[in-house]
Amino acid sequence: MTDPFVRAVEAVLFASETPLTPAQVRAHVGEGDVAGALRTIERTQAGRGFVLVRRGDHWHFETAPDLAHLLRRERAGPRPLSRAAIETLAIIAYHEPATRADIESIRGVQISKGTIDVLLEAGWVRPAGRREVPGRPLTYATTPSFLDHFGLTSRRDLPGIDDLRAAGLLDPIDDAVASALESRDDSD
Amino acid sequence: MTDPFVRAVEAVLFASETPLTPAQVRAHVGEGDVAGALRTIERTQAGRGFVLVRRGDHWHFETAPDLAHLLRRERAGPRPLSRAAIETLAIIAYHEPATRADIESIRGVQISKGTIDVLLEAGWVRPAGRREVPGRPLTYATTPSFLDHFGLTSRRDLPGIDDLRAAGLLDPIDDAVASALESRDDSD
Amino acid sequence: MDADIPALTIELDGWEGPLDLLLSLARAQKVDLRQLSILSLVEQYLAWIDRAATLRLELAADLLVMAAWLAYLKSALLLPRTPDMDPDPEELALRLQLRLERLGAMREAGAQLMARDRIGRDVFRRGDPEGLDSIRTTAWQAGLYDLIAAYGRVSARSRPVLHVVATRPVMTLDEALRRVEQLLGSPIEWTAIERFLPVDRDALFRRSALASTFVATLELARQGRVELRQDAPFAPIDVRRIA
Repeated sequence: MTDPFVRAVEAVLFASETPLTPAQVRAHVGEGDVAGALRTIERTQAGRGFVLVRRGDHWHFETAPDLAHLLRRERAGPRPLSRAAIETLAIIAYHEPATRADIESIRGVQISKGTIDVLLEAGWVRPAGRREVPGRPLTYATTPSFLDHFGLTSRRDLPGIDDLRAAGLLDPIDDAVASALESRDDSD
Repeated sequence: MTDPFVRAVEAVLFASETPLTPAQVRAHVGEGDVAGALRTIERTQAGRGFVLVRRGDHWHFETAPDLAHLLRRERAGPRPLSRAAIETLAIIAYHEPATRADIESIRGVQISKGTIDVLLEAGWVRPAGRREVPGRPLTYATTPSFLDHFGLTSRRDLPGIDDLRAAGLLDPIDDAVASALESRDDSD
Repeated sequence: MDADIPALTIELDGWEGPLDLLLSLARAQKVDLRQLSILSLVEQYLAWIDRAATLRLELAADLLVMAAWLAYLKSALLLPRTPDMDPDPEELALRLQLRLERLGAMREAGAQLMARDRIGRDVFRRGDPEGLDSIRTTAWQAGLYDLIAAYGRVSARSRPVLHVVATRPVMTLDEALRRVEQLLGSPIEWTAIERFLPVDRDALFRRSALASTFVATLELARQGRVELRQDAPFAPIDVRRIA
């Protein structure tokens, strides 16, 4: 078992979002030999996958520098889907196969070319043949990796309109306020 | 000096923003005994200020629970749930998959709008397919981040679940009535 | 037994339905739910409803419906037993007990879950992780919640606007009690319950008034002020004043 004071110091450094000075550490852990604890941790961690490092007066844990290649650190960062894209994806999932005109008529606004491209690139939708009507428009459907990503076994797992209504997801904002007031009335 | 493969595994887990499965770890560190390395790190970190924990199939580092008092201040904790939401979450977790009707029959009141919505939004429950009975109601189950948030290694870790199961409190009520009546008739 | 009742403060906002109230009463007895006497619990519930009535508190309809059902259960449990009684009152009592046990168990389980070491409250993940970039996974992020919420949003926008009338004209129980009491001022013989309803063209309001008036006459019958009569299931219900 590690010395209790040393444990406290390492927990504080681990949970902190920024590097800390010994004085900042002391504000959390109270009186004790912070400098000594830092040296102990530094020594214990040497040669491990993550180490304690000092930058000026500030201390923090970081992954061992020689292992950085395992992390592939070009932090492009995950990007959230745009509102238009997620709505388009939802419409395709609920109505597939759907043409661009179907999607536009359900969303009530035009969609730009790039929106479907993003979904194609993410691998969540695929072209699903042409519809045999004038103009033979292309239809779109979801892919197995769509199901995979959203943790669904099949499209039938998507909540139906009644479920959405019961979960409060079909209410425009004004209705949501009204129903909050209503449920307060219900409780008496 | 720690074993190079163990170092690599702990570096990847330490750097990750989310809990990782052994397969995800392997995607970074290459072939090797990931399970063995996880056990080694678990043992090495035991008693330290932050420890390696398993939640379902995922592993991550977190601060030792007994140090909560040092870290809690100045942080807004998770938003408290309503009593209805807490009970609904418990019913889903102990009975999963559970339909809305299952939840309502145990609580004795209708679920108000927004109760399941709150749990979906927190990422603790998910739609889990439909039950093949008339009306094909949607069922709900818990997610990996439910286990993660509440510090459960698996659903078998749910507080008291073995006792509840042994006492028949997780069986449908009709089964419980039938078996109670049967044993009463036997004893007459 | 009566001495226990005032300990439970009568507060109306607190109860999420009759089962919730019953469970609180049962918990106040401080016995294992499996050892609970359903008969004494029923008496406590009825006493609670009585007290609320004397304090002139307006009770939710489901609490009153449960009271009527429990009053029936109580009389069935007290009557000399006949083997062919259907439904078997013992079974009804057992069912109620099992439901209370289940709700109690889930409430306890919920409390225990909330008391666990929770991330962000008791235990903390690393504050500033470098992050992993795995080139193989897609950069686009969206969760199931985002997806179904988006569909809900789109549907709400494009669906023909559906006006749901949230509040319907209803007759409250108090109002129904007042009306019936007024009409009882003059001596009446057997009178169909519909005669007590206000003349109103709104069918929904009439249905609400019928329901409230029925519950009001039940309450007055319980107080021994009126008698009710019904010849057969679904036959008209008649009311008369007890002289």
